[in-house]
Amino acid sequence: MVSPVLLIVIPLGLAFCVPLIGMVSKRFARFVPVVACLFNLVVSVQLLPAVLSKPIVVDLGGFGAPFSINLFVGPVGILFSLLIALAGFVVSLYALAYIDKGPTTRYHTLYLLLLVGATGVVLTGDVFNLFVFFEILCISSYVLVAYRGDKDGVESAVKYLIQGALGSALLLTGIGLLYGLFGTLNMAHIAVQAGSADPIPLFVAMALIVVGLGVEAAIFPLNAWLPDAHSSAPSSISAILSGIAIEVGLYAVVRMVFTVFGASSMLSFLMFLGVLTLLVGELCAFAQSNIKRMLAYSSIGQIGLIIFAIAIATSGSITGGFFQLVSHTLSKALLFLAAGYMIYRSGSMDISSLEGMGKRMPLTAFAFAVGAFSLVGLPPFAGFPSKLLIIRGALADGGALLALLVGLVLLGTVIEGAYFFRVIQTVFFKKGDGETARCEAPAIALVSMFVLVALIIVIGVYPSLIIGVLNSAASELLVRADYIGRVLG
Amino acid sequence: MRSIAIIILLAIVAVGIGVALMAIPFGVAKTQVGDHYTESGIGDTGASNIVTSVVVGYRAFDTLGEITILFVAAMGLGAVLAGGRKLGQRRDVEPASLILRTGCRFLFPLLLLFGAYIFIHGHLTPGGGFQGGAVIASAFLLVYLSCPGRRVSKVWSQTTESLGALTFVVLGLVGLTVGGHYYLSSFMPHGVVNELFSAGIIPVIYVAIGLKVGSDLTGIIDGMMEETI
Amino acid sequence: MSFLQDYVYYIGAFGLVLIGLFIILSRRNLIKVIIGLSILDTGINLFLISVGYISKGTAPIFSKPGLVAEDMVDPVPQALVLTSIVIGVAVLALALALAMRLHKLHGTLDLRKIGELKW
Amino acid sequence: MIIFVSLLVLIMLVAAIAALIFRDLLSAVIASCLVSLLASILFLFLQAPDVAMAEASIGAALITAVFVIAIRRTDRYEE
Amino acid sequence: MSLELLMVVALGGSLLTYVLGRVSSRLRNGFAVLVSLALVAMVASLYGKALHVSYYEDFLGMSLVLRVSGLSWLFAMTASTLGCLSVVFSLSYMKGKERTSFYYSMLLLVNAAMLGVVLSGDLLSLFIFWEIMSWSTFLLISYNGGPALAAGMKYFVMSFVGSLAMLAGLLTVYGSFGTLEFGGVAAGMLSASPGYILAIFVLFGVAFGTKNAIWPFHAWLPPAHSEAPSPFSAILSGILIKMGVYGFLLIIFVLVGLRNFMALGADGLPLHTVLSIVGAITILFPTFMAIMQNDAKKLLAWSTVAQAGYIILGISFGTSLSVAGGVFHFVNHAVFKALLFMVVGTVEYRTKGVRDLDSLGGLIKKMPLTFAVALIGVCGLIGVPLTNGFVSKWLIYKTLILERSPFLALVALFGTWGTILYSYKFLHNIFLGQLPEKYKDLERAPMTMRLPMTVLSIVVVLFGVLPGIPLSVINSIDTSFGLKPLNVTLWGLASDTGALNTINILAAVFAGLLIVWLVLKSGGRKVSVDQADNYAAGAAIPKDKYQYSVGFYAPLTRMVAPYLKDFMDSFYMRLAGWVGGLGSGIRRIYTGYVGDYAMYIVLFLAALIFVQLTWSPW
Repeated sequence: MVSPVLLIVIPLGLAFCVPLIGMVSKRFARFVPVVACLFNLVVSVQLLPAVLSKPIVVDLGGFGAPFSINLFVGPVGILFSLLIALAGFVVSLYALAYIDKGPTTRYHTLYLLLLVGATGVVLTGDVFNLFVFFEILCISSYVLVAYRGDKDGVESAVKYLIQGALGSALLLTGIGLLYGLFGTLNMAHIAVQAGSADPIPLFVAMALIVVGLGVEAAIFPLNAWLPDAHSSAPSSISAILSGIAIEVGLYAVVRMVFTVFGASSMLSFLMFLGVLTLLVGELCAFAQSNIKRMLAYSSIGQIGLIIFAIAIATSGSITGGFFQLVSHTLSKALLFLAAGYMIYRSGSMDISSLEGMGKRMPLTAFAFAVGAFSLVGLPPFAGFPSKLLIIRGALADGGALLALLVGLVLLGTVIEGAYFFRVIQTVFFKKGDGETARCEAPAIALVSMFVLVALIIVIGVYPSLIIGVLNSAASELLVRADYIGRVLG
Repeated sequence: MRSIAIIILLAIVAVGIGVALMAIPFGVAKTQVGDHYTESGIGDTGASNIVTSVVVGYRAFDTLGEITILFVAAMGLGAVLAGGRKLGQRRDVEPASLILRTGCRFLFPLLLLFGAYIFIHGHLTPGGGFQGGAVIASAFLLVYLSCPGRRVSKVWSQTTESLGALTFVVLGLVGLTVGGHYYLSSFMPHGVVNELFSAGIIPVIYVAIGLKVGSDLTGIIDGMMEETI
Repeated sequence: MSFLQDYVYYIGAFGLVLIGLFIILSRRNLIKVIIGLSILDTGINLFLISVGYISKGTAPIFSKPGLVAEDMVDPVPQALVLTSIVIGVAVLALALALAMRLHKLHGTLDLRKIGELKW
Repeated sequence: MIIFVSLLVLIMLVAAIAALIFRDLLSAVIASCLVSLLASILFLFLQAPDVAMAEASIGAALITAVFVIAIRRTDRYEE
Repeated sequence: MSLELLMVVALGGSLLTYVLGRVSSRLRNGFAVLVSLALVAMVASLYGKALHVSYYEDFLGMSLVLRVSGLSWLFAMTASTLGCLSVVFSLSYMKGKERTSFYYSMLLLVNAAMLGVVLSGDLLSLFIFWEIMSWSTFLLISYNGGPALAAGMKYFVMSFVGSLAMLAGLLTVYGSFGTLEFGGVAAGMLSASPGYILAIFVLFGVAFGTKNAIWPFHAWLPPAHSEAPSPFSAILSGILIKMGVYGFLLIIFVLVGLRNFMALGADGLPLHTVLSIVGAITILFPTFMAIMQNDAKKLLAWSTVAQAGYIILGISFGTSLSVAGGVFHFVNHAVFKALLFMVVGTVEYRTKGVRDLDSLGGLIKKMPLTFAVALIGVCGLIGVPLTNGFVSKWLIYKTLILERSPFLALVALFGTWGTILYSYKFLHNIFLGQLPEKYKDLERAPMTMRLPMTVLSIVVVLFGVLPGIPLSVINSIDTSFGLKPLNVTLWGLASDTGALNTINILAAVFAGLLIVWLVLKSGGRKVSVDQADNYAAGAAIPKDKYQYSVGFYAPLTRMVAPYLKDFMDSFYMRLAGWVGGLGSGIRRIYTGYVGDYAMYIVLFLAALIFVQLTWSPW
């Protein structure tokens, strides 16, 4: 069996190779991320059955559990790494055609490193190691946001960087407090001791860590960087930021709250926060006229929904949360990719400039529509089972408070439906003035979009394909003792 | 008004952290992991500098991530500044005074040597790849300051960067296949403690790191200097 | 005196952290904010190192015979801080590069005036 | 000893506040460089020579150089 | 005939239609007609069968079931027939328009989704098809662009609110009973508490009521019906909104059970009374709205809302007579309203998109057949004897009288008077009066339009003369609900409280006609003079001065208009405005100054710490 560490190391090594290859041939360097993501995809799929039967703990260096850094490859980790590899693969295909200007070799290197950082965050079992990989993820996304070097891009990158650096600083302070309290950095080792620790210092450490990670996870009110960054980045990067980066941040928050701290008392607060994030995101998106900003705010809303679902902390709702995460990654990536070429062709990010795109680029517009339908949660697309699972999980509890929150969530969904369908109307049914010539996106970009379309429909119709992974992921989060036992032996 | 609000907020945060610090008394050993490192660090890795054995041994994976971050920063700096640069157009700054130039020419090899010394002896004395790399970068900084026209070859610095990082990755992979089947396991003989050629893969990695960090930081300075406004 | 003995490093460390935060929150100039980040980083590093300190400990290096492992200060925070310093320099360098680009594009570093992306 | 350390900490904090106050960015950078240098001395007192070296060479020297370059390319004074 | 095959044909046909459209439009048209015909045949062959298949064993732990019962057969049959006729009608209506492949494929998809809704055997697959129906309908409504966009948006938002309420309801049901199959749910409902049933009923009622456009959820319907392409308006008005009726029937009689349903609600104000009052409001207010409309399709749309009120009124009484009346009225309304929308579509097609009642007129001379079918349709709508509307309205009136609800009966009667007014306006302003000059060269409707209209008008008369045909089917539905069976004869209904026999009416009508003919015959010879043969001050009056169509019912309109504001609609619009305003307000927190953003981060941290230190809730 292959070692899961290859999921991180091989793409990392390839990323280091990209500049060297780029010196020889720039055209060739473009394909390295594709190869790396494909490799990760294959390895993740290969690891999947083994991981589902028993999580793999990888000891890096071979010094024994709390002493060396370890990777914990459980269902959650493998789910995320699959998702990262998949989204990364699709987006790197898209970027082959889309990224045609500027320092392309650097783009592909940084893109690959971003994915490595994300994979590292989700697989690691060590708090500080998580911080390190988190920084890889963040720093490469700062750069990629500014990749175009235009006014908006640099401005939003600077803002993103300041907020991200502030978050990282808080995170590091929190890790320092944790180390001071427990004298260890291994998640499982901390988790064992967390129960018996002094509650106040533990809470302060947790607050620092959750706030620090929450900046990347775009929890309200820490998400002010997101609309700027997602809207000014190149669309391929927006897709990855929206589809992967914030989800990974969310993963980190969830892992900390659930596994490391076991803070079940925080969950109801997180639930409220999730609903608040959802409503703020959807309301702001509703008032947007810039398509990418709208999509960015919608990501905030979706993250809120995922937080809400996971914070309910029943097996059903966490499964729903993870399902929503999967469907959000696929759909939002698709939306950004499709919007990317529509913006590229029309030359403006204003929604009204997309009029008539349904005729000028029908396939791209179709892909956009599928993404929007799925995100709104309409059958038979992937967003439907996830919404179903979340609401089923929330209502199964039967509490009046949860029912109220579900009502608010549904309200948010209605708002989301309204603004997405407004865009669909604009794209398909408004007669654009002037240009009517066909200008379809290039073939390779269409291939990448239609891979996502196919996945969205297949998952929407056969949710049982992934439900097994999601269920074990939910139980991994819920059963802390398993995690601890597996790592510490 | 704003300042007052900020002060109030920071005061709350300070109180919170202060309360938390009550549980972390200063100067008292509280660690379980650190004790193990100091006690068996030499046995496990063969480095007499325990910090080095932690950085490149126990927590080598962190270090791999760390050099990646530096790589990202150097790469990204180039990407960010590339947008504003027109090739072949450099500022013609009058060269620095003769004294400065001569002094730099004299100091430059010495600094390089010093940096190399630091990272080669990382497992024995304080210092290591990062410190050594920084010293090397400051050597280049001196050159840049004294002779603004001179530049390090992009190809070479890029190659050093990539190869240094690749060495790290590949060494880890070798460890995965031969030594104990752990990624980054110390598969080379530890040798005699406190000798230069000891501590298994640590010196090798530190040399790679030193070169890589040196060229990374040089690249960063280079990028900043080269930016034409 | 014993108060100083116990807390002076913590005070120094969190003093830096708070001053750094204050700079980030209150200053409008981007370079100043980046200076704030650098001070914040330094403060956190100092805090991490003081967490690992053991009274009357020695540096964790077996440089001469007669050193005992029990007396050594904790090496882990030192390793972490090494990493953190390098991360800090990476972020700061990137931030400064972005600041230079920003200045070129917007003609100012006043963050209040750089607010085209909003709402 | 502790008095000396306290003095260093005091100077360090004063330098940090100076960095906060100075309108001249170059002076502010020098002040923050001083902060780093003093921190690296404190690292030495805390028995962390490795870190002290790193902080001195990277935190104090290189970062300051990068700051100075950046300030030369942009505005020197805070508005 | 297996149900899965039927669904596969329906859904696959829609998909394939689009693909074929890429190849050749002629092929596609043929294929679309073929698919819709095949569906009619397949549904017809299901008559009287009781099938039950589980087509998807494990959808997130729930099994999806298709089944057919008498009720669903009736709805499926109506849906597929209307779908087929509408496809045929579209053949010429859509000629030369753009994006026709998309149109046909969506039309068939709506059709398939409706079949899916009525053939579903569990709530989840009902919901899935319901949603597919909603979004495909949205796409079709928006198809015309321009004002249709706002209409589509309104439709989508309201219907989405409804379906989400339904989702919440069905998941609550799943949470308590662990199954979503109708049988299991019904069994669970037997022992459920009234409060619980009421909550479920309200959640589902919002969904069904929105689709059925009963007051106060009607606001989407008038714009949607008037802006959609006319063949689709026929489907929309004829069958799609009746999915709400299906839903009500399902939840009242199949899931909750009549006995439970009648016991719901407060003591003085039981739920079924509330429902019938809502039905009455839905009759009264839209009727007057319809009278005031000057847009032919808007008029029909408001009339649809009003007629939906009759259906709800019928169902809410829960006696075998009233349910039969409601269900029969649904069938009838589907037939004549689809017919009328097709009439407007024909007119629109020939006059190049004119449907403003003020500027039409006199088309009887150009399109006699269209006028004839319109007359039949209008008679059905009013409920003139020997048309189908008469029978169903008779059943409803009879219920109201038997149940001693004079007030509701008065409202229903009032509604009928109003119906007469707007129906006449409709008929007159389009077909009677003067033919405007510009329509001199109008041709008669093309074959593919006349065919479906003729079929529908024949059905109107057939069901009016021989109500026993549909009533026997409806009677079997009644019995399957556990109601007392009616004594249905081919010519009507026999019961001890009063019988309906269309033979008598037929005889009376023929006798009346004979008398009228005799009277006319016996009168003196008439000289027919051209209407324009007319002078004022020595000059011929221009023909267009004789336009009677302008300002029809102007005095009445002046009288009632100030009191008849669709305040629910303006409420919804204001709500949407508030939401937009709220969004614009909230997004101001993203000020663009990064110092503020950093402040939020520290503020959040400080708030967490402060709360914990002060109250320590966590």
